[in-house]
Amino acid sequence: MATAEVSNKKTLKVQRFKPSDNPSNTYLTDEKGVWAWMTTVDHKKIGIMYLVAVAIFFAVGGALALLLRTELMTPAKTFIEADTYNQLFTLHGAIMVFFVLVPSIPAALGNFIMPMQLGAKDVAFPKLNLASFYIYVAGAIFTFIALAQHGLDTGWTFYTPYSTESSSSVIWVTMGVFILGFSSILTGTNFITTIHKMRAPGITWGKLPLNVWALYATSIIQVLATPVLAITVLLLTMERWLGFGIFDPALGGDPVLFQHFFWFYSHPAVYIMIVPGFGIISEVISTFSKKTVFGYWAIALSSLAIAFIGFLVWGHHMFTSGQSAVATTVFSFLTFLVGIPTGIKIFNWIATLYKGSIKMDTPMIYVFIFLFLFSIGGFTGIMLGALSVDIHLHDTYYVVAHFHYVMMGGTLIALLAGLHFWWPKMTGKLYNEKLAKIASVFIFVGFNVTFLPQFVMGAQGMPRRYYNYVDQFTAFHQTSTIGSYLLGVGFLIILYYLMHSLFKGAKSPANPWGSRGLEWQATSPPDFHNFDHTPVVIHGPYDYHQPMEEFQLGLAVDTNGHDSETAKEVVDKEREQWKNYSLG
Amino acid sequence: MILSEDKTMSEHNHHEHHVSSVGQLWAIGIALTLLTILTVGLSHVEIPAPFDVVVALTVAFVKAFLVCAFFMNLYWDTKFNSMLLIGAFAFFILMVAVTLLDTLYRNDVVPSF
Amino acid sequence: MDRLFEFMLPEAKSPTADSTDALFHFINEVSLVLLIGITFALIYFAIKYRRRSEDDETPVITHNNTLEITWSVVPLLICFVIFGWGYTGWLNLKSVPDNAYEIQVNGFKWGWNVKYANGAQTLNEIHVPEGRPVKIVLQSSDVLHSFFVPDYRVKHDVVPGRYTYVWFEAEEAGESIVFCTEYCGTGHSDMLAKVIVHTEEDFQTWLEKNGGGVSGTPVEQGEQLVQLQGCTTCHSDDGTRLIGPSFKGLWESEETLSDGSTVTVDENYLRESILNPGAKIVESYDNVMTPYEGRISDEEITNIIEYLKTLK
Amino acid sequence: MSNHSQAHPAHLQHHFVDSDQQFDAAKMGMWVFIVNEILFFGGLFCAYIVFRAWYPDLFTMAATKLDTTMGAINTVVLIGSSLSVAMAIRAAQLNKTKWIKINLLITITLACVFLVIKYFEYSHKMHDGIFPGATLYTYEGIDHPLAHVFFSIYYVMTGIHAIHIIVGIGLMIWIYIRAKRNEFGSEYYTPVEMVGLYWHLVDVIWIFLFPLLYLIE
Repeated sequence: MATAEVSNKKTLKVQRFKPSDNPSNTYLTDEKGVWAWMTTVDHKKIGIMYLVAVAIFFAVGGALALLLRTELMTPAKTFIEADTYNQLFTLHGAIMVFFVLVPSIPAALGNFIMPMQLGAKDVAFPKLNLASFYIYVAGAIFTFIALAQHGLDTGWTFYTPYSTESSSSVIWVTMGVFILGFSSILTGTNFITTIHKMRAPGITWGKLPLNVWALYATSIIQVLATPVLAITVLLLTMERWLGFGIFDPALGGDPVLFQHFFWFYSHPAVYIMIVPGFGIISEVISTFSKKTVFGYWAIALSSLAIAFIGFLVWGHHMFTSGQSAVATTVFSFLTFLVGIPTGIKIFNWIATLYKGSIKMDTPMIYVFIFLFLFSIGGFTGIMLGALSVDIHLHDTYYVVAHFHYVMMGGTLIALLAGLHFWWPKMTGKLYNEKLAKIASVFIFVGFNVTFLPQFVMGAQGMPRRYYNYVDQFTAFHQTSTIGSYLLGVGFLIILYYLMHSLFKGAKSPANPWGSRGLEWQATSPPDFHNFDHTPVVIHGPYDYHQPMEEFQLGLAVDTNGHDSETAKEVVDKEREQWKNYSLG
Repeated sequence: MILSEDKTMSEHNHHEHHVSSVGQLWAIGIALTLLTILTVGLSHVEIPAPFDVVVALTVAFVKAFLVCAFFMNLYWDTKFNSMLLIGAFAFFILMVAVTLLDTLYRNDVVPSF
Repeated sequence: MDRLFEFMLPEAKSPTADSTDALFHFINEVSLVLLIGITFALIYFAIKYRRRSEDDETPVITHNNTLEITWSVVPLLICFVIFGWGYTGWLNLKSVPDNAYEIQVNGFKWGWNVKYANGAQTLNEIHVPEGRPVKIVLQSSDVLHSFFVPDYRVKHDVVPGRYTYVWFEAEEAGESIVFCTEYCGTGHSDMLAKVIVHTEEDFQTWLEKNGGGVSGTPVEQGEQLVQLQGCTTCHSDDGTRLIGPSFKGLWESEETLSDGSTVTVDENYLRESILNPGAKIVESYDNVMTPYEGRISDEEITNIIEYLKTLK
Repeated sequence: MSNHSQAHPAHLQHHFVDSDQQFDAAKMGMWVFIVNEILFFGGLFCAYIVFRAWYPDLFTMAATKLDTTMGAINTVVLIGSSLSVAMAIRAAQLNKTKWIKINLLITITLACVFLVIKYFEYSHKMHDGIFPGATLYTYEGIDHPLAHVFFSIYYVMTGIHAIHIIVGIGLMIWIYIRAKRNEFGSEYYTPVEMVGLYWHLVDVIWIFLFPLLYLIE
């Protein structure tokens, strides 16, 4: 029994709680059955549902990518028609951006982990959290209706006037994206409030895990940028339906204005996708080097800096679009500024490794892959920010390669790192480490074989979104296609061993990596309410020089006044109370 | 063992919620109505080009301030909520300003600064 | 290393490309140095500081302000250099010399219609003189396109309802490929053209030979027009099915429309289908053709119809 | 963190420590939502500003077709409804359930008046052939090739605002039903306050829409 003075006025009675290695009651054993899952307001279950949905969409998007790459084996038609090809790349882009990358880390992993890192029982608005998920599903249904009708062939960017003239089902998809936007907005709103109001005793802003900082920055972008996307697709829908004349030049509108509206969301959106990835990297790198993160504040604040500057650079997608010269100049200048906080992060992570105790387990391998690939993505981003060079490279495969290095080599690899890192926490099972390492080799090699040649052919002039291409690019395209198959194999291996671990994997201890993170001080898988007790935090999440015991403190007397009860009784009691809960 | 910590657990402090008086609320309501009449009246006065918009928007901002500060209780609320409102507005201005940087200067072949 | 970077770019054929290429190489070199540094640090640390036992103690190194400032300021300075370099190169791409030879290029789905000052017209071929600045004035008849010549490092979107331009100076006689780089539908990847560079003398001869545009009997004029207007991109003259119905045997044939009704192909149907193609779509085809309303004269339509009549 | 020994009040959700935390969280969440509403309308205002800067004549000409009197009456109606919502919150804070209900009814009535006036404005314009979008627009009284663009912007801005009013009426009815069940009092009135904040926001947006659309000389 100990006491911690948590506020200026109050002294809390604190007691050490060791996570039990044999939990009688977890969130998985509680509330079983399909209906219980579908109506749950538990952030962990909602996180898992997002994860499954994202994985399904990723499989669809990935299959589309393989079809595209296969078509590009030969310069002319290989096996599908031009119109089909156009629909496939549009869907690949739209699905990967809106249904995979945007919700992947915040809504799936963030939902599961973030409240636990705060020592909270749930997010601030659990019902809203469930609502976000169903709004996401509704958005997906609209998109699938579009597929069943005439598909979509505008590219995921919906540029007018092509999108106002196209004979495909643009309106279904824009309405789908409109709905999906609200899912993202509500998640962001929920997270911001949660981070402000739901922190356990002792978690000051300076003790917030960097993953939470990253999610905080992400949520700010979601709340500020996504509404503009909503209004953009709404105006586009109206343009198509009623001929509003705002974006369609034939009716007096301005297609470049549409691009402004679109990129005002879609550029910050790339930070919605990548910044949560930064959070995961910080967590993993510190755990596997058993060392305090180097430059905590530099990493935390650079996320916010990226979130802010990220709003001011959207015009770098429009250097050749016919926007004014002064706008082009300003956007180019600001684009370089956003590169700096990103660079700061990379250097701080590398400095964290210095004199660490580095263990190359699978999550750490993915962090290394991330640092390598994302650096390339960043450098080529600087290349594309330089005005004269961008004029040559814009809308070529160089850009395709660049954003795949950032989005896939960055976000998706970070997602894989996070998934492998928190998999034992989420499922309570260990995966096959050897297979995981083999898969990571496939992913790394496959990725580079796929996308490195694209830099070269892009610089040589190969435009993007091309169904046919001139013969000189054949060798590059074929190499790229072979690489994509390797990538596919890598993902299949991952799917196999993760599924295998789910059903036949060894049981995981509460804290297999020896992390100091608060989420690891709960059982694996966690209790229904995350912690049996309200945690009290006295050390930062990366204080590896402090003994583990001091990370396992909780209120000796529970705030709810049932300290003598077992976890099961608490759950039962609270479920009873739920029946009387009102909306609010 | 005694462990000390200098900050509070999170930002929720115990505080009394502000209760506005009837007179206060009516005063704001009447002020808003008078300002509406004022702005309609001013719209009939000939004011040279950019300033008519400036005047109309100034009145609108005063009205919006009254609603936000006293109806929405921002005046008594935590400063963070006011910051959210101002932040949102700042980002809106940013969006408009940078978009205008394009739409107003399309005719310049090279930047004229 | 230089060979590798040079391999990445096509051979530069316009003086405006030099600054672009130099900057491209510079960024590549700086990036490569940094990337090697990062990779080396990663691998070195991973080996040197590998975990020896689970009880390893690590030092508490929280931050170092000197380092933070160094790795913020140095990249920032490099970025300023890159910005300035890119900006000046780009200003050069925007500032057209006064003596530039002007050519009008009209992008449409899917091709480039090229018009010269003396009335000469070509499709998907841009004939230019060597050693003289050329200004390409771009306009679009339908959706966004983008005019890209990799050899000259120039690119600009072609925006409907506006004029945009690019300029270059071809250094020697030869050919360069033109791509459309803004996605524009089914035929996007076939929307290619060629810049054909002549010596000054050859260019003048070429201009004279082709000056005045289409000529000959109405049928001959019609035949040239369907080429120049890009009709043949989507409509074959030998019965092959392309994006639109073939011209062969079209005249006076009976066509089923997408709404199930039938129509006989006569002068009025053809005229309507040129000016407002969306009005009556032949079954199993998509409504993708650009309306030619305002872009073609009545006489030209008549000539085209006369030509179509001959394709039995 | 007070009340260690007390059981939860009925309104307190399980994951909050106490009522204060729940109230503050709800309020902050609402403000974050307002941030996103501001940027949602911000997109429309941005389109408005861009087009007004491009075609000032169009806006001067087309605005004459809008009925300033009706717009002004609607402004006052919304101000009145904001006042009554503020009164409803006050009543809740002071445990006067009867006055919560009366004030909510006044607000709902005023919101309906707003919509009725809006309906007359719309139908009057549509009667003249002024529809949103070039497809339906047939009015020829405004001598400007882009007249339809102004009305597209007008309809979409006021239309989305009207949808917010309708949503607000729904929320108000919901609050009214709960007030009738005596759920609110000085201890717990979070939903009343949240709906109030929403309603004031709708008012603030109209405060800007009115001069920008109706009062262009």
